[in-house]
Amino acid sequence: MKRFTRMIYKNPEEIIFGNAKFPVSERWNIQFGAGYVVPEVKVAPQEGSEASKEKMIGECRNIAQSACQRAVSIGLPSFMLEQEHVFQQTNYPEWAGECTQIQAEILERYYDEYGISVALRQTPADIRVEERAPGLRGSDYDNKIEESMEACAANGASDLCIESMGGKSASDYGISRGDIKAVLFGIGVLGSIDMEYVWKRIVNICKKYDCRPGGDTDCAQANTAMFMAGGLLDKDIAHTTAALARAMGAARSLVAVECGAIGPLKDCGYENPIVKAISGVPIATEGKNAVCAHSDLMGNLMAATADVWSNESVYHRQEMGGTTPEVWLQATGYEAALMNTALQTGTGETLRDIYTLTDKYRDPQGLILAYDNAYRIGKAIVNYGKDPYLRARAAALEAGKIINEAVDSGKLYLTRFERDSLDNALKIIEGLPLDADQFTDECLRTYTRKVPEFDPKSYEL
Amino acid sequence: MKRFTRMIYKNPEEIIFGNAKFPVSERWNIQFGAGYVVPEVKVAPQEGSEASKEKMIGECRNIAQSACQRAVSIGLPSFMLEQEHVFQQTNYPEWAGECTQIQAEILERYYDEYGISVALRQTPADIRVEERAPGLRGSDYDNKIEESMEACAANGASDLCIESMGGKSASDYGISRGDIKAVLFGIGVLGSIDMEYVWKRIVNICKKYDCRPGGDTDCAQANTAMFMAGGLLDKDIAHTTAALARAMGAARSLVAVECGAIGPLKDCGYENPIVKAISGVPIATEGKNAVCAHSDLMGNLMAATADVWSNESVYHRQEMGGTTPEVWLQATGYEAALMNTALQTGTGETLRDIYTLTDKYRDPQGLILAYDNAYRIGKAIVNYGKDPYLRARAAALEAGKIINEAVDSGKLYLTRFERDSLDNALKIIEGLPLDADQFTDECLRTYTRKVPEFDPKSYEL
Amino acid sequence: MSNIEELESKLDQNFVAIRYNVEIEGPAIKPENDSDVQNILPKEEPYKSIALAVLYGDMEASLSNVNDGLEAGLSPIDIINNGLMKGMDAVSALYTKGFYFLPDLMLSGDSMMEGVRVCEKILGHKSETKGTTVSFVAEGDPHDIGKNLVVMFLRANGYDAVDLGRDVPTSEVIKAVEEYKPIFMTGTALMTTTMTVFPKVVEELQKKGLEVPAFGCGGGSVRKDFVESFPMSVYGVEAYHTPKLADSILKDKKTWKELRKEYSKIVGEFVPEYA
Amino acid sequence: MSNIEELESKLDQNFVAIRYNVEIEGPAIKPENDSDVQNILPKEEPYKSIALAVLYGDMEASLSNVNDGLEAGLSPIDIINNGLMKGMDAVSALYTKGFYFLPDLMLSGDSMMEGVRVCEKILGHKSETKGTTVSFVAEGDPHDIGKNLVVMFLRANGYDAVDLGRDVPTSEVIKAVEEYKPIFMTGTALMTTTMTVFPKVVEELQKKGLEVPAFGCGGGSVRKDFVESFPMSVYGVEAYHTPKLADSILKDKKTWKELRKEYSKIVGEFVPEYA
Ligand code: B12
Ligand code: B12
Ligand code: SF4
Ligand code: SF4
Ligand SMILES: [Zn+2]
Ligand SMILES: [Zn+2]
Ligand SMILES: [Zn+2]
Repeated sequence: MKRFTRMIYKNPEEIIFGNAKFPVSERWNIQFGAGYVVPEVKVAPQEGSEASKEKMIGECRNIAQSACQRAVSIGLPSFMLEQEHVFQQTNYPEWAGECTQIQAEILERYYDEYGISVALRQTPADIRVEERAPGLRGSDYDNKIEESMEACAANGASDLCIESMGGKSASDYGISRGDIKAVLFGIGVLGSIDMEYVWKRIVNICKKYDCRPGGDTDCAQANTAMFMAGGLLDKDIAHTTAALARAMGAARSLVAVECGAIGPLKDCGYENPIVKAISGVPIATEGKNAVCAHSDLMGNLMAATADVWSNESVYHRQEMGGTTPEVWLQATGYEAALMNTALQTGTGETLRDIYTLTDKYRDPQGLILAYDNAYRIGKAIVNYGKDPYLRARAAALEAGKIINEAVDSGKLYLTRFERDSLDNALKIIEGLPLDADQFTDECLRTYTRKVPEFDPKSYEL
Repeated sequence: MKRFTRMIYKNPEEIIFGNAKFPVSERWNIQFGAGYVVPEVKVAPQEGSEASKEKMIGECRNIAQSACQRAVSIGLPSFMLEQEHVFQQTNYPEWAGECTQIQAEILERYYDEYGISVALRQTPADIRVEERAPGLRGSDYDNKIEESMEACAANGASDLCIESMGGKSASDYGISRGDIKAVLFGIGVLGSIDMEYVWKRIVNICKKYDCRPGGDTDCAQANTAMFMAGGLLDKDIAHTTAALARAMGAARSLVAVECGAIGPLKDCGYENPIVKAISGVPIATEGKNAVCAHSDLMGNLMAATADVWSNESVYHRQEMGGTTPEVWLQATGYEAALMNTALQTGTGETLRDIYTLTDKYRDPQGLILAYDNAYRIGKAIVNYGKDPYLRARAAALEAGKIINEAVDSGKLYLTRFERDSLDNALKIIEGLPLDADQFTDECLRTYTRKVPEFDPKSYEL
Repeated sequence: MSNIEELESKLDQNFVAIRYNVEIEGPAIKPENDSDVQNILPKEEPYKSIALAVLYGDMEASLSNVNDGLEAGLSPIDIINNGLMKGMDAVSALYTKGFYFLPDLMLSGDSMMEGVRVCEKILGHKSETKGTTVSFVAEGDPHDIGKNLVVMFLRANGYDAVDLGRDVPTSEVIKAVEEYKPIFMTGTALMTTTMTVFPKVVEELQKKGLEVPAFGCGGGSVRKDFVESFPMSVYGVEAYHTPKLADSILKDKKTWKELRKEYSKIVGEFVPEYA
Repeated sequence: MSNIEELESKLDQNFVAIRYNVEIEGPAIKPENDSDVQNILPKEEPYKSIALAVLYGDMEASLSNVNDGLEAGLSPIDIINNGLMKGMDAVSALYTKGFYFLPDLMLSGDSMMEGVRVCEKILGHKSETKGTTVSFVAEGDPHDIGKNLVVMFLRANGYDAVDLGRDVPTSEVIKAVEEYKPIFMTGTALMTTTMTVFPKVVEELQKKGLEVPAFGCGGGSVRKDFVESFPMSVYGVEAYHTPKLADSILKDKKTWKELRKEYSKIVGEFVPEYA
């Protein structure tokens, strides 16, 4: 397997929304990273729709139809529809196939009638349960994921994604206790191992169809940290800890690309700017148009590097302004239009920079994802590119350095909790072994005992 | 009464978000148009909250509290809370007073604790019913509006607005039939007459308190046209007709300023860019963060000239990302932050221009509100500044000219329906008398017969 | 050249916004050449001219045609049914197809109604309609355009639509039901805090033992889930759906429960809220 | 200097974002100097040291303190109640005030639990708890952090919290209720399509004639209106509310209906969802 040991981007200034070094084409005449930004929309199926296959199909049809209708009604040149599967859609691969099929049909109809460029992303659910033997590999649930992926690819999905959960057991433990070693083990080692397993399989499935392998997200780990960290005044996880987890997450999410994923990477991977800087693949991101679903502290900054600009799964229901697929596609569609105007008029770099500066010093998490800093973290990763553990470790150290520099130059102020957590974490990380096997052995000893859900067999350890 | 006969702005390039020639200060250390953009949020009271005063007060408290909480949690330097009254809040002035009081208390608490700059806008409802004698003046409903206004001002509102409805009877008739003469009569003549009545009173009330007279909106007329015009594929009202109504609306909404309103003008006045160009007062606008409530075709363009950036009243309920006051304040807050970053870094003009170009040719309605074109319409208005009818007429003619120029230069394409409606309207308008009394007489003859709801006595005609 | 003009000159709009309305526009055709319209329009004169005047929304022509017909001894009933109404049917067909627009409809409706009024004067009584309906805007609510459209569509489709206006006290609504015994009632509310009037209306009706076959509830802020939380009601989406709902009550004896279930089918199109 | 650096140099951040968390931070104080903590902490040794070790989340110190105490002949029960639990009470107080954070709480919780385990070994049986609770994540749902927090808070507050895990079949939930007869049950679901498990659980319980005093339902996508659409349930907002709800069931015999009505009062703070 290829590992990234050099940056595809030669300097950070080259990184900008709507442009990727390796653009991706999908059916229905759409390109990603090819000079324009594509808006994305996704909507969670309503409660009750899981009760039968027919209901779920109706729900998916309805979502697709509403989105298409609004797209042409406001003049969007292109858009992507994503459907994130709920449990039943993945556990019953037949549902996956038929739900995909109906959405593909509707998109194609609008493509034919209006010439609008469209794409259909399907994201089967990672329903595996590590703590229930045989765990992540070879369980019934694991097999269902594979079948569902294939059903989607065969029935019209233009690309496939997943939010895989490998390493969650250890990272959950670590995140909630501020135990940075467990976090690094969960993300850098376990997460990276599981990604290989998951992604080689997806890439193989996609090869058989007119369907692209999209990407993964460190949702299960870095997003968990971000969500628990919450707003400025929340008192759960230190935002500096969450920032380090995010940096590690980039080293892990890169594995999908190394296995053959070509992007656009999955929207909620807030680590995507780093992965783009390293690998040159187009990325989906989300931020200020995901307020429907969550509150982040970098709503504008995440647009700076987006090739696909997304909302976040929202309740499927009526708003005064229409149904939610309509409302939220309009939101992302209008933001993408702004970015495209900037690209067209040669002011893209300026817009990128003000997007970035709006959030660069709002919070340490945004700081490290600002494209210039993301680039630095990317470089730290490729320096140790061949070793998933060491590169995740290097990413965290570089992130810490970036935060400390900002503090020293008086641009960012930390609370005591953030300050202490960071100092403490960096001290621990610096003291860790430089050999992956040694680190893994240590962690196996500690965390098989401390974390009941953790099962080394799931990672062939 | 002063009438605008000259432009306060000397050229369109000077008009930009966050800056007005005549900034406004309100209590709780907030300024409008003074070099930064203030985000606004508003949320409609839930169904059932109208059942008792206590429920409505609880509802208002809850909305204020949630908004404040999110504001500090994401680091907003300032924000404005608006409450648009429902029927009961205005019909029972005691409700108006107590609802205002509780919101003022909460805002003040956050102002004291965090130093966040805040403002509280109250917008009593125009509950008058023209077709029910004595109509717009001196009815019970009319008196209640006055009492409610005073109750708000006395209990902590930092400014007052209204969406007044004068002329709606005639304009509704005209809009739905494409009868541009009725539209001009309803907006330019009747609307302007009623505005004087309404606004002199509000300005007098505000003088007594630490409360500013904000502004009005041509919601009842130009927005009605815009909403009925709908999306690109809707088949109700021609978008060219709606564009002409909007231009006329500027001539009408200007009356509030002439009576002493100082801004920020009310958010849903899409005609505000024109009024700002003429008068130099700060304005609130709404666009892409109003998708919750409606779909317009100029979501970015409206930000180009905003001093306050608003959402639109949305259901008060839970989203995955929080309650709607939280979610939508975050949306407008993040957009305002982007604008403020641009202003700070000297890239404001660029952002303004890409906001504008994103929607300038999406639809004729956006076209005429692009700040350069808005300026042209402003000039047409002040040329006939002393005559409300003639200036509304001139505004419509200038808007028509702007649309035709864009078509001629190949930048905007019209459908047949839009083309025919525009040609037809311009022909009629050009043929109208140049004397306001003569026009009014003609219209009185025609529309007292055709429009049963129209009552000349409501306008002292 | 100012800066925005410079930027504008670089812009390829196809990457920003596409005016699909212009893109998909077919060739212009004369309304009377549309095949559906040809099937609807009467072949014989003077009915044809009467219908055409309605089709063109030409009030003057409509009136003079009707007067000519009456002078020529045609029965007012025939003029209404074979001329004016046919013209209106053709208008509806064109509106449904997207060739005609609301102002066309309104002007044609006005022309038809004027013609009917002349005929009724001769008849000496109101002409037979399909049935009586009652429409109102909820108490405390000033937004009446949706209701006005509803009323217009009902009248254009041959219903005697009683319009109670806006900000209508619930008691007046009840009185109107007692008086007119409508085959369909419509309520419009555009606010969360006024749509609560709908269940109160139903409750009052039930208290008095009154009933309407169905009570269509619509308007900007009204949600289907809310409307379906009380009986007798059907959530209404587009004003032009109203006559279709009324027709299905009249012809197919549909109950409010059936209207809820078959809404999309009855109005003949995809309705997101009902999918 | 690159462009973004140039722009950055011009930026006055106070117009863009204010870090209120930094702005409002008071002076640092040692946890044991906080007045509430002083009221809670035992005055006499070795209880004071035992409690302090928990307060500092220092597992090693906690264990050795407990062992010292046991060797000195103190009763395991006293060590738990007068030492370990007091330390945890102090931790909760600091968390509520915002001086302590989740990791502090988790580490203190771990330290306390380890100490309790040692004492229980000596006792030969489980120590007395306030009562038994049952927690689960809905079938088909993998999101378990909220549930983990709920369980942690319950244990830290002296409850014997049974943790059924995630993706738990409804039948197993029912079995656990039969087996443990919990004084409070909590369910967590983070998806629209898994929160539908909650009413099914209630239905199954009712079928079997089982009951829990209250069933707290929470999680990212769960809405209050949904939870209140079926009986026995209370919408739960923050994990740290859980022990307060359990306490009020235990001490004040509150029913699920009362919990719904008095939620804000019981948890002692403004809760937007309940306002
Ligand atoms: C224009 C407008 C006004 C105008 C109305 C002019 C007029 N002639 O009616 C004016 C200025 C008067 C106005 C005032 C106010 N408004 Co207003 N207004 C609007 C707006 C922007 C458009 C309404 C409209 O005319 N739409 C076009 C018509 C055709 O649509 P419609 O009536 O919904 O009808 C369609 C369907 O619903 C359907 N339909 C309707 N009834 C039925 C029935 C049946 C059986 C069927 C089948 C179909 C059907 O048919 C039509 C489509 O074909 C709406 C936004 C919105 N989303 O609707 C806000 C809106 C209704 N207003 C709102 C508010 C808050 C107000 C004010 C209270 C603000 C204030 N404090 O000043 C005041 C009202 C004061 C008062 N008296 O109480 C809010 C309501 C929020 C809430 N609480 O729920 C809205 C929703 C705006 C928003 N935030 O999104 N408003
Ligand atoms: C992190 C995360 C994940 C991680 C979870 C890791 C983990 N360790 O649990 C992973 C990657 C696994 C994941 C996967 C998916 N996720 Co996810 N995920 C999230 C996210 C971003 C945060 C969840 C979280 O941990 N929050 C922090 C914890 C602490 O919060 P919490 O559990 O809600 O608990 C709090 C309160 O609710 C309360 N509480 C909870 N229970 C109780 C009980 C009582 C009694 C009380 C008092 C309080 C209480 O206490 C806590 C606060 O103190 C949410 C977003 C969100 N808004 O929640 C989406 C979210 C839940 N996920 C979503 C989706 C769609 C998915 C996937 C289905 C996507 C896909 N197709 O791949 C998959 C699931 C696959 C499957 N098996 O079905 C959607 C659900 C949409 C829907 N249908 O409703 C959400 C809502 C995102 C969104 N769109 O907004 N996800
Ligand atoms: S965080 Fe949101 S976008 Fe990302 S995977 Fe989870 S649900 Fe999907
Ligand atoms: S359009 Fe919206 S913002 Fe404007 S007045 Fe009407 S309700 Fe308020
Ligand atoms: Zn995610
Ligand atoms: Zn996402
Ligand atoms: Zn508005």
